[in-house]
Amino acid sequence: MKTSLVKKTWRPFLAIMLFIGLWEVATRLFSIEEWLLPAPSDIVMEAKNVIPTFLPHLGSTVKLSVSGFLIGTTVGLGVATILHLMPKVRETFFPFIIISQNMPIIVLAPLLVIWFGFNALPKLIIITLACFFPIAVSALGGFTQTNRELVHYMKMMGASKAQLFWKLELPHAVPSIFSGLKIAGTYSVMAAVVSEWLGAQKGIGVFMTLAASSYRTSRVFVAIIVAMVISLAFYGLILLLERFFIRWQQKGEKT
Amino acid sequence: MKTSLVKKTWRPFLAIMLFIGLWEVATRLFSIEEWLLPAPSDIVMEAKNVIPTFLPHLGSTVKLSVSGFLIGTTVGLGVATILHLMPKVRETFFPFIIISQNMPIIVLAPLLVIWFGFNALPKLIIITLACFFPIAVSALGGFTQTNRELVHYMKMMGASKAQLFWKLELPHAVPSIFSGLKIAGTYSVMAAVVSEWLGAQKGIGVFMTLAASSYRTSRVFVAIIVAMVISLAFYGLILLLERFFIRWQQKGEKT
Amino acid sequence: GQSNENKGNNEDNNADLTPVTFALDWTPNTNHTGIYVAKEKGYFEEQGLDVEILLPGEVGVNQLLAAERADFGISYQEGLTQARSEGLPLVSIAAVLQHNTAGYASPVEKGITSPKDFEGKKFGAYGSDLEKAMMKTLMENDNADVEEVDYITTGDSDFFVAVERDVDFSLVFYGWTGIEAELRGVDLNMVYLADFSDELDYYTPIIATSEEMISTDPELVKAFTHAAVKGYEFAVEHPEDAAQILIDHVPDLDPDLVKRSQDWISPRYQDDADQFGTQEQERWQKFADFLLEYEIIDEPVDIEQAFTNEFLPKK
Amino acid sequence: MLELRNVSKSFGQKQVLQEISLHVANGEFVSLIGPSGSGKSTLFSLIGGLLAPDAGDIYLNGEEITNKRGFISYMPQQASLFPWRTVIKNVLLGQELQGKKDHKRAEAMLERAGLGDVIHAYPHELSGGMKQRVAFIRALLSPQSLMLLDEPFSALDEFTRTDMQKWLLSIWEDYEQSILFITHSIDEALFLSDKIIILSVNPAGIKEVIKVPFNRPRDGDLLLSEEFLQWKKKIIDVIQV
Amino acid sequence: MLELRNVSKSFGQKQVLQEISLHVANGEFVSLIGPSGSGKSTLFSLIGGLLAPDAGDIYLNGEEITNKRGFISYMPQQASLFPWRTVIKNVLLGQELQGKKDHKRAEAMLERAGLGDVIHAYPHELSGGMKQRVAFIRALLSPQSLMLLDEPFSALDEFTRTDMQKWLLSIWEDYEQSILFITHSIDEALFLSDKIIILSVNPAGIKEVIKVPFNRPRDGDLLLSEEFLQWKKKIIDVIQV
Ligand SMILES: Nc1ncnc2c1ncn2[C@@H]1O[C@H](COP(=O)(O)OP(=O)(O)OP(=O)(O)O)[C@@H](O)[C@H]1O
Ligand SMILES: Nc1ncnc2c1ncn2[C@@H]1O[C@H](COP(=O)(O)OP(=O)(O)OP(=O)(O)O)[C@@H](O)[C@H]1O
Ligand SMILES: [Mg+2]
Ligand SMILES: [Mg+2]
Repeated sequence: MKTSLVKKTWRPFLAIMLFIGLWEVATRLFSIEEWLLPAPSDIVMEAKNVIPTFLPHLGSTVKLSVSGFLIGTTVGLGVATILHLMPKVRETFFPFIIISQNMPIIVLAPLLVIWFGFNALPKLIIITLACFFPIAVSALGGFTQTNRELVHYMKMMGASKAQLFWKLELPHAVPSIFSGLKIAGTYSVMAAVVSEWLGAQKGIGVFMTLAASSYRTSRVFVAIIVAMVISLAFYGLILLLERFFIRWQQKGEKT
Repeated sequence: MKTSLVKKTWRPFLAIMLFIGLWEVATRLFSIEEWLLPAPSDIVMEAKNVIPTFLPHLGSTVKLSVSGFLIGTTVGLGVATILHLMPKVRETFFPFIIISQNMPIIVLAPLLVIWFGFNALPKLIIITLACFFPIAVSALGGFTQTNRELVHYMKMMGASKAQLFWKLELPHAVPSIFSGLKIAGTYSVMAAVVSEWLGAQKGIGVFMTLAASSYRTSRVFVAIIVAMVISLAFYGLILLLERFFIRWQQKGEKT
Repeated sequence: GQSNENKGNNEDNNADLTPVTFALDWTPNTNHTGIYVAKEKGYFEEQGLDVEILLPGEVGVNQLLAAERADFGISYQEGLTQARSEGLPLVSIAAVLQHNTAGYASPVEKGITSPKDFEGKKFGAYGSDLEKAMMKTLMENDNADVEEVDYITTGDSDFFVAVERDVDFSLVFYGWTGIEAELRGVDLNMVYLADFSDELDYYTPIIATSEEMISTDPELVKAFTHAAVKGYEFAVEHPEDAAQILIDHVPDLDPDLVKRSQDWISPRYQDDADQFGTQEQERWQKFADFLLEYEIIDEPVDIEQAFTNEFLPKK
Repeated sequence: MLELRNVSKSFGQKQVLQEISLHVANGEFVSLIGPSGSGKSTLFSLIGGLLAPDAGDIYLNGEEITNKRGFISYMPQQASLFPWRTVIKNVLLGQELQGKKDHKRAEAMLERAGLGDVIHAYPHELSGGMKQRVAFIRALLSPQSLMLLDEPFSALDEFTRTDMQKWLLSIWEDYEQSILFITHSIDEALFLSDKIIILSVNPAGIKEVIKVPFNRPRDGDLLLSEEFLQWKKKIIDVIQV
Repeated sequence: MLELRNVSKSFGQKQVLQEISLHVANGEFVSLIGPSGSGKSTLFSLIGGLLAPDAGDIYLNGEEITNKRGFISYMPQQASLFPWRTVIKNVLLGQELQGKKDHKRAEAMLERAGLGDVIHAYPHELSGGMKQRVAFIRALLSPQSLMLLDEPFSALDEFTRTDMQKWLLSIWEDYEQSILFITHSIDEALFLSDKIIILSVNPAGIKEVIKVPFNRPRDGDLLLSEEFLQWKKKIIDVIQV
């Protein structure tokens, strides 16, 4: 287990190290100003200073993105299920779902804050909006592409719509759903950061704007890199879950 | 053809009409101020006044989002193909792809502007970044879930990696790829609007921020609604393409 | 403003205080120092207020005030005038800076020292009509042709990025961006709006509230204004202590920038006025006329209702 | 128990079934024989309620079940196992749909069909014949009283096949189910059925219905008897007309 | 032409093939018979280069092809048609992989196999037997000189089957390909092959190799001859040992 983890991760690790190295050299070579693009070493230095004040921001954003992602997943799967099982509802409401992806934050923000106040709710709504869509689309795609022979069998056996869904269409869509989860998971952190611009006391987004407005670029980068790391961690977690859920695909597949 | 189009669209059309009706009634009933949430009738009035000045903005954004979407699709499919055919490259570079989705615009913007100036390129980069990811993830998902019996046949017949890809994996992934295209297509308009905040002479994004900064909410809504309509049109187009490409799935499927 | 209702405060020491929310216009900066001082020094508490400071981010402060999601906030005359013309019931109750500190900044090597020099140069624009109107006025006053200026819309890019690439000059507030340039050792030429046109010497920033607030609880408005003014007056007299208070409250800001900015800005709060916060009707009127003339607002604004000095402490 | 009255079905222009009428009595074992592509599987889809006939009605125990589902147990021509379920879980699927699972019996049956080793394997680890046996057991385990089997033994070698045939007979005799059975093997049809229905082609109609006179229980020797060969010749003659 | 030397293969703990050695000469027609699940399809995967043997080597025309692909034409046990391709396009796939398409010949062959009507149909519109015939023609059209056929006729009724067998023989005689043929029907093996290889089970080894003495060309009468029945009995005996 341990060795296989090392085996799986040394490549990307090396690549990232190389990338950071190149970046460091480039900033020094072309003497790029720190306020424009800080060198990795500057960022590390800054990170050291800033960690104690940064931690609460971090915690707040992680909480926000995890809850948003979970809500988004639930909503996305729920929406996909409803739209799949009720074709008329799908026809009728699909345009609204697309519309929901085209609400710019500058419009949504005042409305949400005015309706729901300065608390977590408007932020969760924004993250949910960002997360649910890829999941819903991928899940719907998976549901409709179910193997027709298996559908034939189920229908011949008199499976009810619910049985068809739970026993065949849903498990069949699992790989597609994971495609959607990966996309949504990746977005959730960024969506949380953006949602914090709606007015928050804490969070990576707040930290980032404060740093940006006082022109502390290294600090901005500390925030970004942390956001990236969280995002990668999310992605990794979803990958692990995927392995677990569709392990039947891997088994005996070592030709 | 014509009647079937009417048949397919009357439901969402009715729903949207109803929604607009409700909105109108609600704004009047609760006498919501126009600067907060304008009634549909206000928006229509404003639209009439503003159309001549608005058209060039519209054209610019459509051009931007279409080009960005096309580039994003190409990049997304290219990336997915490379990552699929070269597992080591995938392992090594996947983290960078996730990272690319976590670059907030406030950081990216100055860098892009410094490197590429105030022209179309940085905007295209931003739209591409937004579009390529869902396509790449969905396509990769589709490639790896190819029916194992068909893979078995192709390999037994000595199909080369390229043949396996072009004749089996790619066509098999078409439905998944369309899931990705739908997500990306929906995002492309919003991404174009956001990218215009990086400095543009024209565009819905420019129009929208200017309207917002002078508190002309009706005008902001005109812009949003236009963005939504474009987005829906995009989605519809992709849906038509999908019908065309996977028509073998529909044929004789009228049980 | 000793309203006695308890709005469920959980901290025991301020159980009888009236909760008040105050929205900033942007991230905290030296324009806001007085508010932080009043909070830190207990001036608000003296007036029976428990003030919470909100960072509304992308949510416009004027909308928040108009929708009564915040009680008071930092606004600016150009925004408030436009907002009023669109029907947002806002009132300015104090000017934070007596004179407009906005101006066209450019690195010295560009040689831009007066509006005349704008000709043939590239202006990093936000893209609004107001901006064009201001430049036009300024250049006409200096007998220059506004058509000769090259507009480059820079969107969200900050000043330093813009001048690094393609752009020669841009509109900034000296008290923050200019000070940052000093810290970086970038020498700037400034062409202040107020120096070249009376009508553009508008008040920015200001402290604003809603008409609703004023009519339902004028005492509260008065209490708030008094405490805030006291806070700014402290900042005028003790720039260093005031800066430290801001830094303590918002440790994520750059302390050097805050300190130098505070030094620069403290004498400018009150400036030539007889008291902190006073606003002159003439200046409001001139600017409103200017906006109307350039069709930036469609409806004339009743200046009488847009601002008031009524809540300032009487000296 | 099952009755089809003048059932017809076309796909687009192509008529596949023309005025098919047939009857399966309670506890009867009926085989369907007909050329490849004649419409046997289509007939099953009609009985199962998956397709609606263009004309004609279908009755089960006197009730009309045209285009209604859930009355039959079914083994499809393609094994159609769920790739994410192990063998045992696949086999229990038919029961799951009706609500009561009988794990013990399923295991015993798998054992009996020579699949004891692969109870927890996934379908892609099975050979073609093993998959078919799994699908067969899945159908056997479903509780409905009418069973439609579409070529259950086509992928089996002759010995496994005879073995499975005998086993099927023994189960059928115990449980008194009715069976409608598609096969390509005349031997198989003769050995198993009470009645053989021979289909013509293009479009498929009923060419002849042959009552099989052999007594039950039947054993392997029957296959080698002179009488059996006579009947086989007769059927071949009917088909070749 | 094809030679296997001591080929063994296990899946995990389970040994499937043990020291299989066999030989197919140029232009020879060899059948493989063995119980369901014995390892016949696995053997094909080894020859096709899809699996690597745990031990042993495979040679084609003297060259080692162990774990190398692209030397054989293949018809899988499951039809494995591409659902998004029409029948004609599916049939041409084998040729596409080698670069030269022969549309005319493909159409003629489909016609000959009774699939003339469905040339432009999609696989899901075909019956089970029709799919199998399509897969069969796809293999026939591939240009390689060794053909591996995995139960090509199992889903066909007896008449279509005999018809296809005769057709296969005629094509094979014209083109001088070598054929390795998996079947469950002893009749079929005897009628078609030069040599029958009988596999034992658990793990599969070669039980016996039987040379079939009948002259070519063979016709339908052979099936009813006394000599044929004798050989059939002999093979049954071998298998049942
Ligand atoms: N969905 C469909 N669309 C169009 N034609 C179809 C469809 N399904 C079946 N057919 C046609 O109906 C005919 C009968 O098919 P069916 O599957 O019932 O044959 P069958 O008797 O089961 O043959 P086999 O023994 O080969 O399985 C065939 O000619 C087939 O092409
Ligand atoms: N991928 C795999 N993983 C594990 N076991 C496998 C795998 N593929 C095949 N087997 C096992 O190998 C044995 C032989 O399988 P194979 O498909 O070669 O049989 P076969 O002789 O073709 O049988 P049939 O006549 O039923 O098709 C079976 O017991 C099967 O369970
Ligand atoms: Mg069939
Ligand atoms: Mg096999």
